[in-house]
Amino acid sequence: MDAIILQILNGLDKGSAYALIALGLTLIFGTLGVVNFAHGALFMIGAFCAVTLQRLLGSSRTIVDETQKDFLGNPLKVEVPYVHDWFGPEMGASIIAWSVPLAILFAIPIMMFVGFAMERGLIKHFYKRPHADQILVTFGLAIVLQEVIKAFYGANPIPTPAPPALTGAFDFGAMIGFDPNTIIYPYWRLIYFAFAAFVITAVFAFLQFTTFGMVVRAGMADRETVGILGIDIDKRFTMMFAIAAVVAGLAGVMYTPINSPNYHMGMDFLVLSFVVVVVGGMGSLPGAVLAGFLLGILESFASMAAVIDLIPGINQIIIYLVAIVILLTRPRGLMGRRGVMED
Amino acid sequence: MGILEIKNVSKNFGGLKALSDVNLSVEENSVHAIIGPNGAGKSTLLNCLVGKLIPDTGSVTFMGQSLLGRKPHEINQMGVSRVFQTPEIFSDLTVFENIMIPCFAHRDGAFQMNALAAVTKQKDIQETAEAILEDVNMLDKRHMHAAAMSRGDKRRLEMAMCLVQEPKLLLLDEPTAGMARADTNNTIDLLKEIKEKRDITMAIIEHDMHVVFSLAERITVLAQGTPLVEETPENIKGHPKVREAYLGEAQV
Amino acid sequence: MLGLNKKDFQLLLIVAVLALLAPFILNPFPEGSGLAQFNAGYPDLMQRFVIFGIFAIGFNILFGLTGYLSFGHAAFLGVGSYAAIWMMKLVTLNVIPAILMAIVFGGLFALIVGFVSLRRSGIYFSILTLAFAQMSYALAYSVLTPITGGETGLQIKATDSPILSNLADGEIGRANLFGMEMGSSYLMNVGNWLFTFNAGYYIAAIFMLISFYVSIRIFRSPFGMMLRAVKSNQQRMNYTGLNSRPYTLAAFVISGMYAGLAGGLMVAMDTQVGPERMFWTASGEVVLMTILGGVGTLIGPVLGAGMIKYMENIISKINDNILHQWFAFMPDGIEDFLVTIIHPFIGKGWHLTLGIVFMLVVIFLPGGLVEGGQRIAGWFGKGKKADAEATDTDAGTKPAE
Amino acid sequence: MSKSKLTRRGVLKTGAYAGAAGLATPIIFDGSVWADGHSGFTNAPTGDTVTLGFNVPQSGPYADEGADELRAYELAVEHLNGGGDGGMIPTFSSKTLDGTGINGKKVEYVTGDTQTKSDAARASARSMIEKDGAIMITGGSSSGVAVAVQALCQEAGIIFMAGLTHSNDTTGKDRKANGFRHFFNSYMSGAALAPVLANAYGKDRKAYHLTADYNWGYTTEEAVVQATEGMGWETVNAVKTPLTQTDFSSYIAPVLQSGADVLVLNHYGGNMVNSLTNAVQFGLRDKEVNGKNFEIVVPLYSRLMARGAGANVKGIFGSTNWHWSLQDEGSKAFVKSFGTKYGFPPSQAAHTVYCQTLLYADAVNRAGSFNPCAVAEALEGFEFDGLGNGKTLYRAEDHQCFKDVLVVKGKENPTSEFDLLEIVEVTPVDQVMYAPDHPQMGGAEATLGECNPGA
Repeated sequence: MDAIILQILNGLDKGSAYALIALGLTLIFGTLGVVNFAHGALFMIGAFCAVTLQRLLGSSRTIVDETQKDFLGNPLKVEVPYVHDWFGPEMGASIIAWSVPLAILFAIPIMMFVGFAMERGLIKHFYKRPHADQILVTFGLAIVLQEVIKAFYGANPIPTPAPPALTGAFDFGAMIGFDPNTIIYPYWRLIYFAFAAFVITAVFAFLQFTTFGMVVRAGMADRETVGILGIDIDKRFTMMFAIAAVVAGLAGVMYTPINSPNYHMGMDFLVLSFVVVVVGGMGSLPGAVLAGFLLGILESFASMAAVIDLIPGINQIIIYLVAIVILLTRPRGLMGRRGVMED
Repeated sequence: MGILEIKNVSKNFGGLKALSDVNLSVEENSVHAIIGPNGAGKSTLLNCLVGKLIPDTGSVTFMGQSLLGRKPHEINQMGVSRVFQTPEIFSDLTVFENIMIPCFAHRDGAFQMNALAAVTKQKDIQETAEAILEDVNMLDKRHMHAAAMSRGDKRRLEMAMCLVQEPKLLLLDEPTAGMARADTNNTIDLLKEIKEKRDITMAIIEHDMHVVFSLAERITVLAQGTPLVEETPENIKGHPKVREAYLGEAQV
Repeated sequence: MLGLNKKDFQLLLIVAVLALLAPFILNPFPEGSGLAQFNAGYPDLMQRFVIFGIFAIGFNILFGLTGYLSFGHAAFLGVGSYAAIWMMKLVTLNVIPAILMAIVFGGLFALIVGFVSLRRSGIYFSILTLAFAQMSYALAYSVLTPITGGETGLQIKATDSPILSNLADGEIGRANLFGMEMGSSYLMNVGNWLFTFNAGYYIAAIFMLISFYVSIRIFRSPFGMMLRAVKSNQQRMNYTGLNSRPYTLAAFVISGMYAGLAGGLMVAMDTQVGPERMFWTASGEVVLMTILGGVGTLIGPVLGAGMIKYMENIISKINDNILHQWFAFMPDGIEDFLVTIIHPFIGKGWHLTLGIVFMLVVIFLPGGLVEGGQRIAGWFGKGKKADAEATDTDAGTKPAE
Repeated sequence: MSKSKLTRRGVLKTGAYAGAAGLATPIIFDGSVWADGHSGFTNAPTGDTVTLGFNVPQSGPYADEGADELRAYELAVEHLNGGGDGGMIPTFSSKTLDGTGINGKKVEYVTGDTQTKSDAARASARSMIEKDGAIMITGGSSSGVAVAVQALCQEAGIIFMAGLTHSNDTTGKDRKANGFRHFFNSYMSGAALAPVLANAYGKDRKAYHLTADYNWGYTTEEAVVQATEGMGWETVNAVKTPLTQTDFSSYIAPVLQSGADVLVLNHYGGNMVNSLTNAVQFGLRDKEVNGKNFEIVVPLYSRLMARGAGANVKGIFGSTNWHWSLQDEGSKAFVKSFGTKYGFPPSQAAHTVYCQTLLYADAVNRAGSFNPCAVAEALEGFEFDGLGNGKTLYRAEDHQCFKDVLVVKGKENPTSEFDLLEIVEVTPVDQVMYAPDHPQMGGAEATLGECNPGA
């Protein structure tokens, strides 16, 4: 039982990441109808916002310490971050340590800008182009973005830990009445889950309760009619794209302490997020979220040792297997709308 | 016994009754119009005939054979062709190809693995296609992309595509919808001409009474999923039930 | 001629001549010159050009004609490869049976995947094919290691003794065609130029020409017209008494067989298989090749395949050293400046260049490289226009929405 | 390849192509590659230069490792051609290298991108052989690539000097007469680690393995399981994880419930970074199980990857082929040479490829020929010293180097981003020795085959 609960937690956690990425993707792909292969790159750029902020906060002056030697036997050069100078070593260190949460504020304007620039500069011209062209241009863009990041940060993963106060794990099992030491769960992962839930709720509320959201939803349903009403739907779609970029970016920022980011993390998630969106059903935001959590949980269960012993290799294919079963039993995924990307 | 027999057909969508207990018989070589206000179930009925929808209850037989459970292409191969409200043609293909495709379907059936044969070598198909294009005065447009044609031309093309298959029953879903009066008249003339030249049965769904009374030999009035009256055009004018259906009870 | 109209026959002839003379055309620069770096006329790359050309031609029969975008085509290539190498390990080192096996298995696997996936259309179909391919990849990499060799793949080893080949004890078998080894080449020195005529390349090129020819026939056949009808309006197709499922399935299987053939040829030319041949990026690559060249055009996919493989194999091998050699004649400052400017786009930066090319092509040449060719031909006036027009077809195979 | 076959083939070809010979001066040759017919082996250098092929990952997850290898190669070429401070040439026990290139020919090189995919790696290697006339191929950062390229070189008649490849298979079941490995392997990791672990953590331990689900993972798991069980440990469970996995939470979380008190992560590269980060996140290291501190072990360490895991590596045991903090003369010379040129210390990948280049050059000099068979003969059974790992043997039976293995531990207080590991023990070579037909190495069936000079 505790093993199951543990895997449900893991599943929710993985699901949060899938759901967040899929949510952004489905705004662009499921509703604007643009096959956006650069969406993974947005996730990656978000993660590198955290890395960049960490570097910025850690920018330093160099002093030479004669008492220590470096690997060549020369006096050791010690980097002293400016924040240490300004706020004292302790305060300075903790500011750097909090770079990931701080990066949320840092990433929002950046991702807004990236999304805005991408839509206005490129995607806008491709709404009416065939999907094939959209694939080629967004894939090209994804590669370019990825290579630019690689040129600046290298190919290796870069550690971006959570603040010390939020690292470590606690005994979740004991809290809900299990034996101690059975269900241990890291703080940061629960924070990630809560954060994802918050962002998802915020996006839904935004689309549900604001006039902006209503117009966008109407536009998704019937773009021409809204256009006839004299509402500039294009401008709203640009905003929508920016929001999708922010959602993907924030998912990336918060993900960095879980796995050290590297330049191709976006591609790793790209295929998976397409699967999630399609399994959720094209054009359905709740579908994408639901599918994200469903696949996350099933993936977690499939990785249990007992399950793998029973069906070797199941952990390798579970997501795709589930996708096939769902798409064969439900023609438009879990909650898909008729006629979206069906031809 | 008509060529098309519809017996006790009902169809529900969720809680909504689209068709309830429809009985209809279309005589061979007649023109039968189905009229009725919006939402009367005309389109649903048509969709039940061509295999797009399967009725919940009842039976549909065409020339003595049941149509239920058959796929659209099978029904077409039995001799039922359909013209859509907005012309459904192969817009990415040329006019000539648009005509050739039904020619192949008529000659080779629902599927033929002829991947190495050349279209240009199929003389019989080419000739038939050219002949029918000449019939509809489109021979000069044969290399045009179908998408580039006017709406009226698309309509005529679609009609021609249906006719090369020599259907026994032609279903027309508002063939003059959105047309100017002149075009409507042309269409009426075209349909009359077709009727004269061939042994063909037509079932027309139509709003435009001018079209209905110009063509139809029998008229069925459908309202709220049920046939109210089936009569000749002469008798249908002024029929109280029809007025009721169209204008509402308050007027009676 | 060969059942083709004049234009198509001309196109086939041009492609055949290009393929035949590829060792000359791809080696325009003399040995030892700075630009020799750009020469692509060596066996491996020439083989890859035609093999990926075949793969893309086959993919285009499905995607270009029916509009069904498969995102798992690499799986058929992989299955074909595995079938071919097992044939060589167990039965004979002659490449023909191996290639036939590859086609059969590629087709069979496509039949299974297609039968299931074609129940859906649009993006749902794409994801189904993707899922099958990713499962094949994941399993081949891990639990199927006994059959696939896992990460390290399969090669022909000294311990393999195919029943129909007489190998000396401990001799490592080599792929051959009735005794002619795929690796054997004939070298020709003309002045400073060195041209390589490789047996394997010509065998692959013959397969490519056959594939290309068959693809033209399919494009011009009633079957091909039906496939375009599927793409254009499936509803009308069904109401015209045509069953679209067998048509799409046949197209899927044919393109799966093309992929299998490509996989078999890969093994014939270079006797090894690794599972990453089936990874989604490999499936994505053929999609990109086709779009880059021009969806639905006859020659486009081949051009796209050539372009991507050229970048991958030539640009990635240019390093700073070579740049310095190129610009050595310039003053030091300018030399260093130029090297610094170009550095990000070469060597390890070849991906960046590729990405930029993708974007430029799709922005400025909406019809792919074929459109570029047409425009160039257009500048050269009417005399040469016919060639380029032949690449696109008058039968309305423009990329459609 | 027997000689008779060579001749027969030669005759066959001459006949077959005689008709086309009118155009110019044709060279007719056999085998898969270019050759000067007279020297009897592939790509025999004719001018005053010789070309080596450096085939490293330049894109994909191991691009940084590849970049470091490339730096070391460039350094080695510089040293072979008499440039720089000579690096390890002066400390190398064999004294044939004198700064005049290899066998009197100046060394040139070409580079390529393996993308860490066997297809791409072979394409790149083939272009080096066919287009650039490379006489030797070296590099790589994974066993899949090493095995694939090694097989290619065997077919082509080229020497392959493996780069970073740790799987037993490279010199085990997939060993080839033309291929040589300086790097250590899974078996050696297990054999070196087990005693140190037993010493540090006690003999009564229960281990839980997470293993990357592919060949290298299997061999490493097997090696570590056997070695630690030999010390008295018990293996509670071994779970395979997909290569493409990025979040290992669902594999890590159940570890505590299994009653295990040691977690062994048979992961490399990005997998290792992520699984280790996740394991530390789940607080495994703060736990006590069976009355003992819970411990984590990473059998194969790489400093570059350790950097990705950040502070999580602190105190975690693993093994490595070489580390820049070694204090022997060879290592010091190499670190100085590399560090002066590039500003940071070399990685183990850089070290192994540098050694391989020198070893190849020296073997050619000693053999007096570039003929792969002569070179192989010179390398087989070659004993040397001064390349940073102490006394080393290139064993004739499987072309594997036998040398001391380093057991390292993540450093508690690193002074720089390069100073992440500290050496715990230098396991003497005798302890990691095994028979060439060891079951983990493909058993009696594994064979080098015959040396192939190509042509």
